[in-house]
Amino acid sequence: MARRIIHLALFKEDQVDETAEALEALRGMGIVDRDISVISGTPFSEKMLGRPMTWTRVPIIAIAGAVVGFLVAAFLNFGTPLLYPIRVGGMALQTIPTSFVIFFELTMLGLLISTFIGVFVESISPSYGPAGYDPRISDGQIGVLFWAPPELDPKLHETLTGLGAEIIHGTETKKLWLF
Amino acid sequence: MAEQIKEQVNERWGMVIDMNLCTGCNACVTACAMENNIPWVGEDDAGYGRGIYWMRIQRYWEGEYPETTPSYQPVMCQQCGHAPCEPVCPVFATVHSEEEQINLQVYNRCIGTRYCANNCPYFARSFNWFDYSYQIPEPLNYYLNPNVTVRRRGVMEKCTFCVQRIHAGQEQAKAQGRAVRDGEVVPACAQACPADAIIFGDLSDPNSRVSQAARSQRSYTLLEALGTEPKVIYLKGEGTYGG
Amino acid sequence: MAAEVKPIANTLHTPSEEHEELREQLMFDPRPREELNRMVLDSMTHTTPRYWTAVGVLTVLVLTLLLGMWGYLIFTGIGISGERRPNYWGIFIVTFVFWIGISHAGTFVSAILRVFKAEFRRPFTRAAELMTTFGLAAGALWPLIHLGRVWVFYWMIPYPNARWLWPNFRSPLVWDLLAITTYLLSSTIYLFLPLLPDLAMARDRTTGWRHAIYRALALGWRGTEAEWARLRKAISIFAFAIIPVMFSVHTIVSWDFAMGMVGGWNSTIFGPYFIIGAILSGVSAVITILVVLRATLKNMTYFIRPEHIDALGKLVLVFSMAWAYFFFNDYLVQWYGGHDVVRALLSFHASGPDAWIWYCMLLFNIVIPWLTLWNKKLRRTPWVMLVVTLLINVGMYFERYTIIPLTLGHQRMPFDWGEYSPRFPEISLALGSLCLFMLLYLLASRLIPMVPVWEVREGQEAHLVRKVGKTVVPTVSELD
Amino acid sequence: MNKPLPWWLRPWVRVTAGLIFLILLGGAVGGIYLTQQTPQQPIQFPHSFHVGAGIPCLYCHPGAQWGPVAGLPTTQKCWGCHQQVAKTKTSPELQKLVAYVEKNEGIPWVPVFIQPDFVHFNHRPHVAAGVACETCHGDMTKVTVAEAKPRQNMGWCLDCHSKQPQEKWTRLSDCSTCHY
Repeated sequence: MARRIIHLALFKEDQVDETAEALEALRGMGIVDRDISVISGTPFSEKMLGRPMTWTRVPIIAIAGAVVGFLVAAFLNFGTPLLYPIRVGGMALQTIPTSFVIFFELTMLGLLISTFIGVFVESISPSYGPAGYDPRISDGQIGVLFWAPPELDPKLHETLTGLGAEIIHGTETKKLWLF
Repeated sequence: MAEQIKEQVNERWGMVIDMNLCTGCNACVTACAMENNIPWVGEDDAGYGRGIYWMRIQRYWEGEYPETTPSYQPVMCQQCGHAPCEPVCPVFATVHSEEEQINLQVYNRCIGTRYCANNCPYFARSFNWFDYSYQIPEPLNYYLNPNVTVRRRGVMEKCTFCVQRIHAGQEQAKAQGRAVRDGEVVPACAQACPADAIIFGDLSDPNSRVSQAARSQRSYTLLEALGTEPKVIYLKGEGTYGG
Repeated sequence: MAAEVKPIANTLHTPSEEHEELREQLMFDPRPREELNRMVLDSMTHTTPRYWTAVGVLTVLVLTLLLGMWGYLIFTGIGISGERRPNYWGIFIVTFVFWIGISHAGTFVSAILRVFKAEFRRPFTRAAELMTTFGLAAGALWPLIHLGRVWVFYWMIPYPNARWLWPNFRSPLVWDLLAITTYLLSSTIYLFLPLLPDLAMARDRTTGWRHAIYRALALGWRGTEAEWARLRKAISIFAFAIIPVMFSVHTIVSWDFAMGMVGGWNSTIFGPYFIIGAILSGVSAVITILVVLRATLKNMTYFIRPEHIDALGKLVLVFSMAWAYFFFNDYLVQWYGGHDVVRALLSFHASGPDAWIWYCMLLFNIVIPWLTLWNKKLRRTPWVMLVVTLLINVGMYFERYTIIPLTLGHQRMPFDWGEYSPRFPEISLALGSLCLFMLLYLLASRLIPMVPVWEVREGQEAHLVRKVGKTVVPTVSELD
Repeated sequence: MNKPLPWWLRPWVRVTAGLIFLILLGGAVGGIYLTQQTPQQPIQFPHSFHVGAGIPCLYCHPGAQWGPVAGLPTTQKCWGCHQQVAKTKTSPELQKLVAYVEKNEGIPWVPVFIQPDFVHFNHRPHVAAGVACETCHGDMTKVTVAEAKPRQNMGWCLDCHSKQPQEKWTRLSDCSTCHY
């Protein structure tokens, strides 16, 4: 595989339409969607920019966490009195109505914590799109990151600057997190 | 085997207090305090409403001054069969004993949420606001009963029906290979009562003295409508002394 | 029309008065993101001697009033409080319920308004969420403070142990523990998730220790589509799931009382009554905080406007009415039930020696909001709102005071009727927890971007002014 | 790069923090270790020899048969045998016993197996149920001075109680059996 160069095209905050056009143009030059990544300081949905939908495992992890929480609650409600049969005389150790409270709280706890774990794990796990960053993104600018073969360079330059973008070649991936 | 059968028998300890006989003399309260290592909280705290009593004589005045008549009623933990204090404890520090059919307070398990005391409709529970055991001067600590735990600060305590005496009676009977006799186990209050107004015994035995007394037409329990099924049964007085 | 009399020079920006208000609330004077970022960062790094004095004083107060007194309490015993038979619960639990109540509105304002897409929420969700987290931090101390033996509090936590004993899962206090843990964890995460893009923003613009902190916390946020999609998903899961958790928490707090056999507590309405009370006091506290932030934090006059306070003031009025309804419901049903104990208790509330607390509660929670909050002018005057909302919170504190010590002191055995008066240690601890809350908030205001910049920007970009017929109406294009 | 290191990265800060941590850790470990020591006894009593000589436990600790407390032997009980033993005159350890006898004093034995105040343990039912002494106290033929066995906690009690017949479990798991 020939070594491709990462380009970052920066658009101004209000140039959403231009960004969408630029993405169209890049696709027209034969760059597939997988090699393009859009970074922005404000959330633009994929639909607005005409990009394929991204997909996340967060809901699945969240539901798995809820199930785990439910099982823990079941263990606490009904398992512990069976495993540790201390007689507390007169009182029923396993009661269904009060168990609802524990079931609810622990299911929710499982759901919410695992949602966070999902976000955390997905955030720190490596992504395969083109990496690159510019601090101006958090100023609201829209960045289009893409890999392109060197021979497309002049054409790219012309099209993107024509749309009002500022192009940075070969952006280095700065270390943004601890490791 | 007789031994085997005895293991399965549940005693149901109960108490009958005859309000006709009670004179409100407070002997039971004193005896209880001595038997159960009940701390002396000091004048200021007692006046503030923090006196620790496992039982107390509730005194009400009837009529307008100067024509007032007092009425008395000794009240202690009613050892409810359906106790409101038990389910609310987060750590099982107050539980029902299946063996003696009384309510237990496990001092070393208590973490001091005081929820049980709020939920007790009889206000039978006392809280150790401070560490009173440290205030006992040196030779005086010999008055403490070794069979009863000296409570530390921050735990709830209440009448146990002198469970240490119940245990001692059972132990003795078992060592001699027989069942506990009626009247063998006597809590401190019943022992001290000069009028013999307090009768203690096994309610599951229909011939015991306490069962016979409990079948009296004068019998009632405190706050019966709450359905707490107390093990302390009062015999209504005729108005001479008690209420 | 008012616009017609105005000089021509102004007509450009004032088509009509009503429209102007709408613009204010939705912040239709957008500024470039770069400037917003700078304003927010400025507010975080800008500290005056007055700020440091406040931090210093509060630190000293927290160390003495709260931690020092708590240490004294642990070493001496609960006896230094004013609690006595039959009032086994006093200021400790009152303050606990108060803080848990305060912590509700952060989530309410943020999650419910997010679910309902109430656009005016955008600039102050962060401030409200912070209030939830710190309110809970101040509130979660109280169950520990009030324990007789706090050093064994872990016996309430379920874990396999050498004693073969598990906590009593039927005790409302264990539910409380689980519910508060759940709520504290989830509201902290709920504060953190929408903070990610703002942390990345702060990371890009700071150096030194701040940079190190923000870099670690921002989790390498770049703003890719995948990250935004993930965040959107997580926030929507949270906004929906945290609402039932929020309801459950205060319901369970109310069950600490309602599950009991105590006259006046054992009421099925207590759950919703507590929730409404919590939201009333919480939304009021949000207003209080917004007014203070607006006055003290740099650049906040742009983000927080009287119109926001106005909108929240309407909510307070609605919840004050709802609270009055539940209060009436609780008292009427119990009184009509005709149980001697409860009747005596209710008339004791209104005629006993502490009846002034009960009357103040009604005055602050019903009379004052109803008299003031219907008026738009008053709702938009920050200092009026500050006074009204502070009074509502005092009133809600009195409500909890009525429910706990005043009710406990007048139960079924007349021999054990008793009064309760707090002593200095309890009051000191309560004030100390207030100082802790303020200190945490003060410190956080310089560490955490107080305004969710990306959300504000998203809102501003999403609102396009469109003309329908003869009027100009703002529309929200659906971003999700 | 000549930028000064931030304060938390400077070596002396890290060394100091490490030292403080080590001191605290050492204090904690040492404190816990000290509480686990067997106490000093007035006489280095060799359990191993006596038990090996075939003396039953209940001979010196007879209380276990009929009551809660097993008891520690009195001076008279020791002297009853030892006045006839030749070694009493030679062994320096036994001279201490002679001294107690001459002064007519009790031997201040230090109890080793202690239950906390809130636990009411009774030897009699355990002995009556045929529980051997070494089940709880360990094999005394192997130790000289009695050593407390660690971790004799509530779970340890219940572990044995739960192995008893089912009909006894109600009583054996009742809180008031031990705590009142």
